[in-house]
Amino acid sequence: MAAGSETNLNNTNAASGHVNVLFFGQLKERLKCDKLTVDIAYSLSIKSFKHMLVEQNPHWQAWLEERDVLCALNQTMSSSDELVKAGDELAFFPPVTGG
Amino acid sequence: MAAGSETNLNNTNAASGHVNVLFFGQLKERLKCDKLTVDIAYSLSIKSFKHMLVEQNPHWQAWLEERDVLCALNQTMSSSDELVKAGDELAFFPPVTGG
Amino acid sequence: MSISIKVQTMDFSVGEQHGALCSNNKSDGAVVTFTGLVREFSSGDNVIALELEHYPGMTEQLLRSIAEQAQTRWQLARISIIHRVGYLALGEQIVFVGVTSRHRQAAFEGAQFIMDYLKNHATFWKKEHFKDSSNWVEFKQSDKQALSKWQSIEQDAIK
Amino acid sequence: MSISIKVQTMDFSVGEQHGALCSNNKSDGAVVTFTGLVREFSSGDNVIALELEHYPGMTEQLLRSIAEQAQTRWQLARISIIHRVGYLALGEQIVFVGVTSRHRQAAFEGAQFIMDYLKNHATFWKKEHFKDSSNWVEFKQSDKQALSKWQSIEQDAIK
Repeated sequence: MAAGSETNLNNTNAASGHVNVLFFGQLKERLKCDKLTVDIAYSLSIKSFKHMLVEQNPHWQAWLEERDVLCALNQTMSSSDELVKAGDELAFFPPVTGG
Repeated sequence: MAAGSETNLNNTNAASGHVNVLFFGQLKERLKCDKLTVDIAYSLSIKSFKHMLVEQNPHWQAWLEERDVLCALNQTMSSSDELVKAGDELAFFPPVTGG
Repeated sequence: MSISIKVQTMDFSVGEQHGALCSNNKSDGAVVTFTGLVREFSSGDNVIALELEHYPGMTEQLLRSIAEQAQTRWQLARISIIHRVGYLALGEQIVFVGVTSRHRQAAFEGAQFIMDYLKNHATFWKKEHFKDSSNWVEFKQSDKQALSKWQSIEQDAIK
Repeated sequence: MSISIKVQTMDFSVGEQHGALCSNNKSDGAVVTFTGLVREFSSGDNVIALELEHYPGMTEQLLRSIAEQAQTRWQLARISIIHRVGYLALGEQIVFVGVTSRHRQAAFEGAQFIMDYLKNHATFWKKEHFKDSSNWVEFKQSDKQALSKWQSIEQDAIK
């Protein structure tokens, strides 16, 4: 994992490449991380992607997998079954509280 | 009937005296009258009062008795059964259209 | 709790009214305003102006009573109602209702309730002026229907 | 039909926003605004400030989509949404929603719909600062319930 690069929303369709991961709100604070870049060799579900993040950062589990974390793939709300591909932007955050 | 005097909302309880009558909106325009003072010798219902006005001004009948005219006695919406006494303020007007 | 009622020929500034509703008000999180304007089309023809008259004394009492009813039903700390009378050109402001509350739903419902009751009960009469004619506006049944929402809620509350 | 969406740190003037909604607008008779303010009491303690963050890019898209949904359901000629982010002191303005319509019911419902959807879907997160502590605001079930009103109307329309 490297420091986050500029966001790239274009899906390049390359089998391997990087995914920009963003965290917001309380989640960002708990993980002590606002963004990171993850290299992937193949597409995988958001659920598997999360699991991969937790394997690399075991102390994230309590926040990423066990709490009510929402997810947006390329700035669209997404379920954990959807596929993450190289070039995607993936964001995790708690329920929204604006207004 | 004389030109209207200053409004007096105090009911003097005198058996005889004058009633201030007001007209608003389209009714005022149709009757060509915005206010007048009517002397009464005894209390009478709004319905009878209206009838008395029509007897004195027969051309008012189409507007006062046959249309959807509302009535306020001493600035409170009133039904035609209520009693008009000397010193009262009595207003007739069409349904309201503000806002 | 404060209520401000004004019937006037003068125009008003929504910015100023809004400022007054918010100033020194740390407990309310929600402000809702309604402004009614003279609009071009009514029943077909092009309106060029409105003329508004009212029943001085009775109108102010009625508006205050409507505001008090709204404060009884919702937690509305501040209510401001301004209604203009006289000759109003196309595009001019006619009426302002502004309310503050802790919560947005109360503020929205309170403001709408006040407008619905004002339309049905406040002693104003409106005449529309067209290019070559004018006529008194007729009472709208849709305004009467708008009240039924608040009355059925009332009945639900009694059950 | 116009939609203006702004997410900004700067404060805004409700008077100016209202003026823009009304200017050169002869067909709309109704303007409804909602303003959300930082209020003192939340869950007991005295709030001294809020801190708001958002998801740049996604937030603006979501707000536009909410405004477009509102325009599909009601005849809302103009919609303006402003949401501030950053550090906001007690009493400051957080959010503004202003809509115009020919009729008041559409304006009231449209503005309320936008606020209800904004509260549930727009990607903002709020932290409350107290004298000696701070904490992230929890999502409110009452905001989720506020949506059900619009969804049941939708189902009624489909029947």
